[in-house]
Amino acid sequence: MTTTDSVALPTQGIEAPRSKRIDPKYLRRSSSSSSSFEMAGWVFMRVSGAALVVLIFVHLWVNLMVGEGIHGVDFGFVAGKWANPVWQFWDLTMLWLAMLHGGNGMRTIINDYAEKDSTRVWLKSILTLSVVVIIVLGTMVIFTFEPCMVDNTGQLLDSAPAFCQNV
Amino acid sequence: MSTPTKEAAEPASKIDMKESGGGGEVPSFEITLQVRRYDPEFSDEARWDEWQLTMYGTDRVLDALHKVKWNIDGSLTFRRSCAHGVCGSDAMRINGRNRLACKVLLKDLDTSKPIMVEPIKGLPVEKDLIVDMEPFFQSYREIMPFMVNNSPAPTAERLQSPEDRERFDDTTKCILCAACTSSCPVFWTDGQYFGPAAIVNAHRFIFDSRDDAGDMRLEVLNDKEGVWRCRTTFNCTDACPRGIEVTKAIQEVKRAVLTRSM
Amino acid sequence: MTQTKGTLYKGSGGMWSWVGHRITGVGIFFFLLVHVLDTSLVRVSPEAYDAVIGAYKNPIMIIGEIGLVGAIVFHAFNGLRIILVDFWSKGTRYHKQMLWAVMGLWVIVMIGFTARHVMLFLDGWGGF
Amino acid sequence: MQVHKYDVVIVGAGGAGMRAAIESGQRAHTAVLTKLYPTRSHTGAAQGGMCAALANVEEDNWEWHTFDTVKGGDYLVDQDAAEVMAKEAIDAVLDLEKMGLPFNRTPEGKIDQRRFGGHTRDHGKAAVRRACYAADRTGHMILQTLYQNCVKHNVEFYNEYYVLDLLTVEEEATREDGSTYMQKRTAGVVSYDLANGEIHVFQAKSVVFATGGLGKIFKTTSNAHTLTADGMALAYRAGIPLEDMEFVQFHPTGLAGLGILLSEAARGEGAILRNSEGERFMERYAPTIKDLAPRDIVARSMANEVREGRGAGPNKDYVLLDLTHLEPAHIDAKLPDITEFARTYLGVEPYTEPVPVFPTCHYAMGGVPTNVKSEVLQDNDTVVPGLFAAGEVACVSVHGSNRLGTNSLLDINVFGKRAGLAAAEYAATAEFVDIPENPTEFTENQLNAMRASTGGERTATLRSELQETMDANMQVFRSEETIKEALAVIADLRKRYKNVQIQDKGKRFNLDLLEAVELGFLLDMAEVMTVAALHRKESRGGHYREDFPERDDENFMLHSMMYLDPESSTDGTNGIRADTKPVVFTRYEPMERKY
Repeated sequence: MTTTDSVALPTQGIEAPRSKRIDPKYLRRSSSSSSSFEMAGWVFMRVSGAALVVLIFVHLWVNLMVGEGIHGVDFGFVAGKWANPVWQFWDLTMLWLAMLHGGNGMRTIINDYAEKDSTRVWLKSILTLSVVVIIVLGTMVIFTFEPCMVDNTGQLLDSAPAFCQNV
Repeated sequence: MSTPTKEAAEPASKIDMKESGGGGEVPSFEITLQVRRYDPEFSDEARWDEWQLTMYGTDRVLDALHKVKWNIDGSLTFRRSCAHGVCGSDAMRINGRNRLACKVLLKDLDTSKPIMVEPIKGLPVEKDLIVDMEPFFQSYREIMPFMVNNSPAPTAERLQSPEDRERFDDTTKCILCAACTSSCPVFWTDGQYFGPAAIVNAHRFIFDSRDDAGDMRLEVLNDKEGVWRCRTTFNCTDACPRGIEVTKAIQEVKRAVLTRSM
Repeated sequence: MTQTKGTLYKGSGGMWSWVGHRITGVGIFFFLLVHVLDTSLVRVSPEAYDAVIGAYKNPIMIIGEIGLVGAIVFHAFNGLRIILVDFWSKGTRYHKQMLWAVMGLWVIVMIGFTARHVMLFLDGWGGF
Repeated sequence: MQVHKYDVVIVGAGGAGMRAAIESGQRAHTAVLTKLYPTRSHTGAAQGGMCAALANVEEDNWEWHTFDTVKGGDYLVDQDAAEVMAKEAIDAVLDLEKMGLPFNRTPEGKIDQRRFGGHTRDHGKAAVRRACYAADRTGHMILQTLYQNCVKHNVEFYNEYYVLDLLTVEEEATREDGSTYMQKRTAGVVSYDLANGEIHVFQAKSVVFATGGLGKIFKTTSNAHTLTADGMALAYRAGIPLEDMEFVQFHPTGLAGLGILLSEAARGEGAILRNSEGERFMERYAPTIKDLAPRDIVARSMANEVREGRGAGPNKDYVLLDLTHLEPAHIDAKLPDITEFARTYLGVEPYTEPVPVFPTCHYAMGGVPTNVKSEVLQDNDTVVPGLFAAGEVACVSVHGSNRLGTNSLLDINVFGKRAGLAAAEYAATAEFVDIPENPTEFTENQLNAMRASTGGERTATLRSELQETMDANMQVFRSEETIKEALAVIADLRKRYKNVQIQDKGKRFNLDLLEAVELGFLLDMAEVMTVAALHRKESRGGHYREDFPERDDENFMLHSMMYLDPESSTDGTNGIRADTKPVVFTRYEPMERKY
């Protein structure tokens, strides 16, 4: 070959196309969250999960396996349980842990499968709202529950559990 | 002195050979090979192509693919290089599982049914069995896959005890074939997760006693898309052609992140 | 590219246990929402609560309850297995055996629960 | 056509290419062009180790290493180069260790070393522990470590860019003695982007060839499918001679029938070769170091056992590698990968059964001639400014007529580093050479002709005919008759090659097209190799002529140099001019090679 005039060249080449060209789908959305939120969530799932196994198994045992089982569950049964602060605390813990555990589980599922940012935001908003509503509602129910309801004359309602007679 | 376990006694110069079994006529058999084809230059649709082939006892899936490419349809496209499981070019999905085509013997598969070959999942398919590996290598690059040692280098080697060397031996086997990452259900979803291979390569340095940048890698992997997205499905461990206990490595990194932040 | 006709990934037990964990988790979560709402009826009136709880006591719901408990028991045991995989140094090596243990325990617990639950239900049913 | 401009362009991303890239990338604007992804290169398949006289476990020094290298190469080694390599081996290993390579360790924490074929203490007295290793995946660890350091230094990679032409210009230059000659200079390379079929021109002050070997000329080979002599053929077509092409190493222990490599480390750890009678036959051929004799000797001994009817197996066509007397735990610790190969591919359990093995084409000792600075030579001593080569594609010559085990991993590190440094240094002062007019014309014409061809010949058919004839006629035993037989087949194949027709007509990842191009490289190099083998009427190292079974120092203690020259013909083959180049001696006089 012979030497001739050089081809016009760009100043310093073109960027290496295949080491930098990445499908935008794969560009990391969060540059670096730097907080340990995901780790905290991960630990919480394990700790709350282990606690929930005990809480729920006992809950199921007491509600379904002893006495008359499912037939025994009525207003009086609930009232009887919540008259005892231990059960109040039990159910309260269960409510909070279960909702947070479930809510966080749903959040990871949304993170996994919702690819569009807008979908993610929507789904997570709905999720947060429902978790908050349920937790607040449940907590209020447990704390404000009045087992021995009376009518406006002060008589115990028929449905009031038996122990109310002794109060 | 590092004598291997024991200096083997000088072996006999002659021994009685058992009539070594095996060998003999290499049996041949028929297979049906189905490959998921895709070439956007000619069609936006993927399709399944099927071939009947006569193959032999020592043939691997890669040999069947070559037989098609070389004798029947030259447009069948796949990557391969070393053909014995050390270069990591030919990870693909064989009968639904990620495998290296050069390591799966045809006789070990159920040849009464078609053998189905597809590209690995979760990475953009470029043509037939070729996928775009860039996102995979990008994750690899982000975890700083190289040794960082800030202390002044000695004139001879840096010392490392055999135990410290053994600590990360498993993860040094990685050949970056992407079989693990593309077997991970979490990676399939949105392609954001760093994936097993990146974590394995981070592990290889985090647990190397000579390295000083473990903290920075743990920081990277404590990210939203880092180790906490691992759901321990063990697909990665099953898929690894090098037998790396991938999930175990990820778990060790998780524990390291935990310990570090306590 | 169209994703037509790719095959399903043939994951191992580990993958299917994860699928099961997700599905049962989602199911339990939605039940939980309903369950808290129905329990909240105790604040409305005993009659309202009893009326709704009554719905749990018919034969179809009994099957639903067995399903629910089945989901909870699987999610619970498999969750404990995951915790062992996460925190026990040999957990990853024995994950398959632990999955078998989960299945075994699940079967035992479910036989016991179903027997007792159905018996109690039939007892109570007879009383009506 | 896109044109890129770099100070240094490195072709090939195996061990030598990436070792060069690490040096050059820190000093000059560097691009690495590779037809694969960087960690797919065949360096990764090397198993046993990398020798350096660290003396970590036994007394050793680099001078003994030099001697072993010279003797192992049957005195065809350029001794100045061997000295450079053995001396710099120590730093090469320590460099890798500092880059992070996880070598196996001694109890004191130093790099552990083991025995390897042909490496001896004090000029052949006994085997010595000189090979630094990382289990039986030393090459894998070197390849990974080098890539890791390329990532660390942000080296620019052009993955799956296939270089199809070397651009050179010729200028009149004056020698010291006042005579003038035409000097070649490098302008750059032309490459083909596999992903979309586009042609890219890379203008560069320095070009480093690190494209590896040519194993696919043979049927039974330990080499990757991608080792198709690309760099050698490109250089040859650009008018650069090829040195010592007749010398190909056949590794003794390939899995029988498949060619997949079982490392020499197996014998280093105590495995022994036996024939069908259970006899340790290497005791007859190399009484001192037996199974750890250099590869050419062991391979020939094995082939001889089979030829004399003592082969094992139903067809008596292989011998057996016996590990059964070794502790399974020891095998697992030191040789995990190769035992897996035996199990996976042959269904043989090495703990209890001997493994069928037979020699497999492994390494090209010859290649593009370079000096110790890794500069490419256009004749016996004229440098091509700006062109460098390292690794298997190059011939320094440190391997002479037979390479010692572990010296290839050493070669890529020592001369890869030298090439990277020299390329960057040259680029710092040199000016760009104007690229020739229509730089892509040759490449585009070639590719378009192939795409348009309707000749009906299949690449794979021609390739396997080539490989069959090379296996049959050019393996460990050669004679004038077999060589001529091979030449005739090659000549016929070269004619038929013009009618190769490809089926894939697309632009994206057209590997069908690439295989056809590669076949052209293979045919060219097979012809050069065969002509060189015919020309060398003696037996030396990897080249064994049954019609000339003795080494002939009087007539052949010379490197062969093969030039592409349409005007010439050698031994009846047109277009090749055979020349020779003296061997460099420093201190070792040729002796009979006994082990």
